[in-house]
Amino acid sequence: MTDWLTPAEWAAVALSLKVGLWAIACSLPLAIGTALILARGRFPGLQLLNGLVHLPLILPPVVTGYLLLLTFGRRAPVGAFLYDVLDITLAFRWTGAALAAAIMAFPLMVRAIRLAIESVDPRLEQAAGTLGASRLWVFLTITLPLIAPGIIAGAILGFAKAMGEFGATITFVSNIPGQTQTLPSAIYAFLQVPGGEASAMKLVLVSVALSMAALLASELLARRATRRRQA
Amino acid sequence: MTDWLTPAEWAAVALSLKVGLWAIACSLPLAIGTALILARGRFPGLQLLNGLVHLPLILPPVVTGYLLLLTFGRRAPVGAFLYDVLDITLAFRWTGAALAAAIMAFPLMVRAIRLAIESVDPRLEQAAGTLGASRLWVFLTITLPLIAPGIIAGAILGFAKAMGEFGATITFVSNIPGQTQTLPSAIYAFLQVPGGEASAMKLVLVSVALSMAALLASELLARRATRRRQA
Amino acid sequence: MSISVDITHDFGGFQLRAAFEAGEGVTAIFGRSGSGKTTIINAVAGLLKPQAGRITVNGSPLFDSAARIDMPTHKRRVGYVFQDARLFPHLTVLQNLRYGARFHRRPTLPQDDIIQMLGLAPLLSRHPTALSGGEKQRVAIGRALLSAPDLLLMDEPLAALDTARKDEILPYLERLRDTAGLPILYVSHAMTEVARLANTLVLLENGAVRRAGPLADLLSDPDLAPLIGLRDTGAVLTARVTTHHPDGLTELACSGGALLLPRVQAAPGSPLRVRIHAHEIMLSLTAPTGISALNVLPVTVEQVRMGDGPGAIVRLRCGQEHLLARVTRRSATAMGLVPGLPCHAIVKSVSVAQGDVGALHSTA
Amino acid sequence: MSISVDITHDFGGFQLRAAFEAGEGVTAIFGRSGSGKTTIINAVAGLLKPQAGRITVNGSPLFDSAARIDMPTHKRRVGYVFQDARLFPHLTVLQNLRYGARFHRRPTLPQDDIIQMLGLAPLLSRHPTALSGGEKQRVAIGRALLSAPDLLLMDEPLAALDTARKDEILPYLERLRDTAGLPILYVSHAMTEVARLANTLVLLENGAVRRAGPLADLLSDPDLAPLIGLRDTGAVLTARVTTHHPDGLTELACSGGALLLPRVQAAPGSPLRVRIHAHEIMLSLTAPTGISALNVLPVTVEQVRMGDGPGAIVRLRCGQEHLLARVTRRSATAMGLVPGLPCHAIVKSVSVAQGDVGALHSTA
Amino acid sequence: GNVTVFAAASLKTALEQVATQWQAETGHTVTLSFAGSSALARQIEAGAPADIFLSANPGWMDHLAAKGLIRNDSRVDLLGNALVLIGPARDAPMTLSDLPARLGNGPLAMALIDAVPAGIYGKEALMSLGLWAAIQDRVAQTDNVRAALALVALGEAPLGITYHSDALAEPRVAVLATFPADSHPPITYPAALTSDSASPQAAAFLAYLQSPEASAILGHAGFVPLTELQ
Ligand SMILES: Nc1ncnc2c1ncn2[C@@H]1O[C@H](COP(=O)(O)OP(=O)(O)OP(=O)(O)O)[C@@H](O)[C@H]1O
Ligand SMILES: Nc1ncnc2c1ncn2[C@@H]1O[C@H](COP(=O)(O)OP(=O)(O)OP(=O)(O)O)[C@@H](O)[C@H]1O
Ligand code: MOO
Ligand SMILES: [Mg+2]
Ligand SMILES: [Mg+2]
Repeated sequence: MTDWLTPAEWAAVALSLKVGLWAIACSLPLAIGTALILARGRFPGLQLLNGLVHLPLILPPVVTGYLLLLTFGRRAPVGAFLYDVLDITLAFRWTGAALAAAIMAFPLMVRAIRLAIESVDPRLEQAAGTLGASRLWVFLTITLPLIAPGIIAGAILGFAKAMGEFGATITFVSNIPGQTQTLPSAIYAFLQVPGGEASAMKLVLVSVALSMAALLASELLARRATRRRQA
Repeated sequence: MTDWLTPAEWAAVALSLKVGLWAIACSLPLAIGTALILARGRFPGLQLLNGLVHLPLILPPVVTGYLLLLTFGRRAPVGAFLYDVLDITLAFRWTGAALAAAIMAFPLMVRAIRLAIESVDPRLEQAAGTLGASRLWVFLTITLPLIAPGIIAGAILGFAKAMGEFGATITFVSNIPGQTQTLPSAIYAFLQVPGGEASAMKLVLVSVALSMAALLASELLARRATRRRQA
Repeated sequence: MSISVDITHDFGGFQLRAAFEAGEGVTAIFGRSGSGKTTIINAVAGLLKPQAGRITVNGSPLFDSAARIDMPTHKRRVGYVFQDARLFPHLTVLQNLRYGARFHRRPTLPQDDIIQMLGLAPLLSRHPTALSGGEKQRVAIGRALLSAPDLLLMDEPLAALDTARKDEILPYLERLRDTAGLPILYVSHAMTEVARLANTLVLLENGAVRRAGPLADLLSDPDLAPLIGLRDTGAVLTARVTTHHPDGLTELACSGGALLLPRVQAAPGSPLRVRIHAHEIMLSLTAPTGISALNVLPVTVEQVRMGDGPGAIVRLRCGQEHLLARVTRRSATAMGLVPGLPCHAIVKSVSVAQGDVGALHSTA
Repeated sequence: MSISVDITHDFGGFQLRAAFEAGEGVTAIFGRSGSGKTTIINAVAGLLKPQAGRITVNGSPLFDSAARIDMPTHKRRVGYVFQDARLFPHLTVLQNLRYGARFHRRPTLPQDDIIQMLGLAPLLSRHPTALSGGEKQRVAIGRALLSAPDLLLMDEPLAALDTARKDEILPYLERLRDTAGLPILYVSHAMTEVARLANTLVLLENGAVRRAGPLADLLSDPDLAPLIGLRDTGAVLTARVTTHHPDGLTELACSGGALLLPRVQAAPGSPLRVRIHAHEIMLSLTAPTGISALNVLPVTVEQVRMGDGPGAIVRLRCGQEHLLARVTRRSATAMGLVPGLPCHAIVKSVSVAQGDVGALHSTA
Repeated sequence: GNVTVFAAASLKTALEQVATQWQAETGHTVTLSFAGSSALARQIEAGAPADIFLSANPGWMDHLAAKGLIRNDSRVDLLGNALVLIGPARDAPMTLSDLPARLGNGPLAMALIDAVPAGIYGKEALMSLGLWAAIQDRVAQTDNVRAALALVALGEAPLGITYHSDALAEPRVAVLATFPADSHPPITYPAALTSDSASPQAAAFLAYLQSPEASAILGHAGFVPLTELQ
C-alpha cells in the first residue's frame, strides 16, 4: 500500500489535504463576513467589493498566481511587511499554497453563503430582536444555523477547488516537493513529460477519492443540519 | 480605440464572449435539471451523480482537458459519434471551447441552483398542487421563479469561470486564433515571454471589464427578481 | 356527493384514527387545538399520506392504502384554504387569484363577484408581503374559490377576519354550498360559523372522532355540550320567512310558532336555519307581558341535564324540533322544571345574531 | 407606566395617522382587517420605522423622528407575539421558549407555569414544523412571555385557539396585567377578549384613530356601537364578590344592585369587571316573576338611539354606571322607552360568559 | 546539504534520475521544482529559494541576468535539443517539403508559436523552409510541447512539431523528419546559479550536471549535452 505511491507522492497527498483544510478553515469566516456584507450591505462601494471577490474566478489562474507573487512575494510590499513585522512567510511555503487555494476558492464560498443568507426569512431575525438579542447574537443564533447548509456547500466547493487548483499555486509558490508540491502540481509535472500519464492518473484517482469522501461527508452534514428542522 | 487591441486580440475578445455565453446558455437548463435531481431526488446513485458533477472542480483543468480529448476528440468514441452521426465537430472548434467552459462552470452553476431549490418552501408547491397544477407546471410557475436569484447567481458564476478558464480549453481545443483562441489563452501566451506582462495586463483588463459588466447586470436582474417579491 | 374518510396515521406521540362519512353540503370538523383537524384535511388533499385507510369521494377512492391508490394532489380537484395563507410571494394578488384558472373545466364562480365580496379590488396589483394578515387570508380564500374545485377544504378560513368581514363572507359560502352544490370540509373553532354552515358535524377529540352526524342532532344533544363548549351550545331551528314588517323585523314560521327577528335578507318563503344559543333562552312558567322580548314560544321540557357546575341544560320540544336552554340549577329548582312541564321560551329578537341566521339547503 | 404613540406612515395607498395615549394595563387596538393594527405595533417594536412621529414609553422616546432617535428593537425590551407565530425552525420548542432567557434581567415568570398554562409540556422537544397551527401560536405566546419584557405586544394572539384554551390563557394575561404590572398592547378582533382585558381601547378605522379612551366609556357609548359591531356592543360593570353560594352561583355587588353569576374564581371582596352584552339584556316595565333569569336590576333609561335598522340601543343608568341594551324599535315603541323612564333590566345568569368576567385592576 | 533546482518541466524525468544518482554518490539532497520557465524565472525574481535555475530557453535566463539575479560566471548552455516533425507511430519518414500535403485539412500540433520556445523555434523553422504561409491557418497551438505531443499521440492531429526528446519517449508517435539545425535559432537549455544561492553544494551539483554520468542520462532522454567537463 505504501509502495503504491512514492514518498514524494505521499507528501503531496498530505500537503494537499493540509493546504485544502487550512485554506477553507481560515477563509471561511472571512467568506461568511463578505457574504453577509454583499447580501445585506447598502453602501456605494458594494459592487466594487463584489467584483473583487469574483476576480479570482474571472482571471486565468496564472494571472492570479502572478498577481499573488507581485503582492505577497518576499520582495513585494505586502509580503515583506508580513515577513518583517509578523514573521509570516507565504512565498514558496505551504502557507502560500493555502493562500492561493483560499483565494481561488473564495468566490465560490462567498456565493454559496450569500445565496443562503438571502433566503433567510428576515422576519425570524426580527423576532429574535424583539426577544432582546443584539444583532450579533441574532446572527450567531439564528442566521448562522439557518445558513449552515449554505456554509457547508461553500466549504465543500472551496475544498474541491483547493484540491484541484493548480495554475495559481504553481505560479505563486512553485512546485517544491514536500513544501509546495500539491497533488495538482505533481499531476501537472507528470503530464509535462512523455509517458507520465499513468503516474498522473494514479494521483488523479487519489485526489478524486479524497474529494469524494469530503463531498459525501458534507452531504451528510448538510442533511443533518436540514433534517433537524423538518423532522 | 480599435487600435488599442490588435485584430487578433479583438477576435479573442469576441470569441471569449461567444464561448462564455453559449456555454452558459446551453448548460443552464441541464444545470437546473441536475440541481433539481440532486436537491429532490432519492435514489441510490445520487451521490455518484453528485460526485460526477463536482469532478471538473476537483481535477486540475489540464486533466479535465485531457479527459475531454479522450472522450470528445475526433478519434474518440463520443467525438466520432457526434461527428459521424450528428455532424457536430468539437475538436479545434469554438464549440469545443464552449463545451470545456460549460463543463468547468457546471459544478458552480449546479451548486448555486441547488442551494436555491433547497430553500424553496415546499408548502408553496403543495399549495399550487391543490390548485390543480401538475408537478411540471408547479415547477415552471412556482419553483422556477422562486429560484431565479439562484439561477442568476449560477449563471454569473459560470460565465465568470468561462471567461477565466484556460487549462482545460487549451488542452482540449488548443489555441487557433479566431477559432479557439480565447482571452485567457492569449493572456497566457503573453505571460510566457519576458516583457509580455504589459500586453497581458491589457487583455486582463478587457476580460475583467467584460465580466464586471456581466456581474453588475446579474446583480440588477437578481435584485429585480427579489424586489418584486418584497415591495 | 359524499365523502368518506377512514384513516389512521401515527406521528409518534399523536395518533389519528379518523372515520366519518359526510354527505352533501358542509362538513365541519370541530375540535381543540392539536386534535388532528389539519391532519385530516391534509390527508384529503393528498398532502399527507396516511399510514393506512381509505378516502373516497362519491365512492371513488382518492386514497386507499390496501389498493395502493394515492391520487396526486393536483388531480384531486380540491380547493384548499390553508391555515397559513401560503400565497405565492412572487405573484401579485391578481396572479395569485388566477393561478388555478388555467386548470378550470368550468369557471363556475364569477371572478369579479369574489373579488368584490372579499374586498380585494384595491389590492390586486400588490404582492403578498404588502398585505395585512387578514388581507392575506382573504386572498387565500379567493384563490381557492376561483380554482373551481370539486371539493373545498377550509382550515379556519375566517379566524383572522373581523366580524363584519366574516358576515360578508359567510353568505357567500352558503351560496356555494346551496347553489353550486360544492361540498366543503370546514375546520373551525368558531361554533357560530359551524352552526351556520354545517350540515354534518364531526367532533374530534385527541385524534379520534368523538361523534359525527347531522348538525341539528349533535347540537341539540345536551350530552355534547361540554365538548362543544357551554357558551357555544345551542340548537338550530328550521324556519321559513313569512313576512317582512315595515319596522325592519322579519317574521319567520317554525314548527313551534312564529319568530320575529331583525331583518333577514331572504325572500318570503325561503327556508332558513336559525341558531338559538342555549344561554340566550329564558324560560317562564307564564306568558310574560311588558317586556322587550318579542318572541315567546310555547315549549315542553323534555330533559334536564344538571352539570357539575351551577348550570343545567334543558332540552325543550318546540313544535317538531328541539331547543336547548341553559339556566342555573337554582332557577331550574325554583321553577320546578321536570320532563313534561309546559312553559314558555323567551328569545329576544336582537339576541339572534345575523351570523346565527343562515340560508338552509333543502337537504339539511 | 404609559405609552404614547403619535406616528404617521405612508404605504402608498394606505396612510396611517395614529395618535393615542395608553396608561397602565392593557391597551386594545381594535379595527377591521387592514386598518393598520399590525403596522402600529410593528412601529412600537422598532420593526417598522414610521416616516414621522414619536413613540414614548414612560416619557422616554423609543422613536422620535424630529430628534432622530430610533432605538434598536433589541433594546426596546418588548415581547412580541406575532400574528404569524414566527418560531425559529431550527430550535426545539423548549429552545424557542428559552431564547429570550439569556437577556433577562429578572426571570419574573416561572417557566414551568407558562409551559403548563399553555399545555406545552408534551411538545418541548419537537421542532416547530411538527406543531399544529394553534400549538405554534401557544409557543409564540410562551416565548414572548418568557423573555421578561417591559412591554408586551400581542397581535391576535388567541385567534388560532379554541375557546377552552382561550379561557385558560386569559386569566394569565390578567395576572400579568395586574400583578406584574406589565403594560400590554393587544390587537384583537374579538371584543370578548378586548372587553375582558383592556383598560384603554383604541378604535382604528382605515389607518386613523377614530376614538381612544377608557374601555368603559367607549363601550357604553351607543354612538360607537356600529364601529364595534352590534353583536359586540355591551357595557362593562365593575363589581365586587360578596358571597359564593353552595349551589355554585356567585353573588356580586355592583352599584346598581346584586348580580348572581355562575361560579366566579375570585375570593370574596375581589373587584371584578363584568361585561354584559347589549343584546342579552331584556327590559321589562314591571318586575317579572316565574322566569329563569335570576338578575333583575332596576335601571333608568338615559338615551334611546334608534339605528337605521330595526334595532335601538338604549343607554341605561344602573347605579353609578351604565348599561347598554339592544332592543327592537318595535319593543322600544311598544314599551314607550323614553329618557327618564324607570324599568328593569333582566340578565340571565348564564348569559354572562366566563370569558366576560375578568379580574379588575384597581386603576381601571 | 541541500540544493534546490528550479527546472523547466520538460526535464522532469531525466533530471530526477540525475539527482537520484548524485544523492547516492554524495549523500547530499536535491530538491527539484518543475514548472514553466516563465513561472520559475518570475519566482526567482520574487526571491524564490532556488540555488540553480535550469531554463528551457535563453530568454528567461537573459531576463534574470539583466536583473543581476544569476551569477553570470556560472551560466552554461547545458543542453541542446533537436526539433522534429512527428506523426503516428506507423507513418513512414518523409521530407519536410511534403508537410503541407501530408497535413491535408488536419491541424499541425505545435506549442504556442509566440510564447512557448518549441513553438517559437518551430515557426522560425517553418518560415525559413518557406512552409509557414502554406500551413499557418492549420496550426493548433498548445500551452506546452507535451500537449502537442498528446494531440498527435491521440490521433487528433496528423502531424506535430516537438523536441526530439519528447518524441522519443512516446511510443505512439514516430519521428518523421528532423528540422535542420540552421532552420531555427539554436535550441539551448541554459543553467546558472542564482545570486541568492547560499548552498555550498549548488556549484557542485551544477558541475555534476555537466559530468559524463549526467550527460549519459540526459543524452539517453533525447537531449544533447552541450558541455562535458573533463
Ligand atoms: N409593505 C406594504 N406596502 C403597501 N401596503 C401595505 C404594506 N404593509 C401593509 N400595507 C397595508 O397597510 C394596511 C394596514 O396593514 P396592517 O398589517 O397594519 O393591518 P391590520 O390592521 O394588522 O390588519 P389584519 O387584521 O388584517 O392583520 C393594509 O391595508 C395593508 O394592505
Ligand atoms: N410532523 C409531525 N410530527 C409530530 N407530530 C405532529 C406532526 N404534525 C402534527 N403533529 C401533531 O399532530 C397533532 C394534530 O395536528 P393538527 O395540525 O392536525 O392539529 P389541528 O387540529 O389542526 O390543531 P390546530 O387547531 O392547533 O391547528 C398535534 O398534536 C401535532 O402536534
Ligand atoms: O481556475 Mo482553474 O482553470 O480550475 O485552476
Ligand atoms: Mg390546524
Ligand atoms: Mg395584522
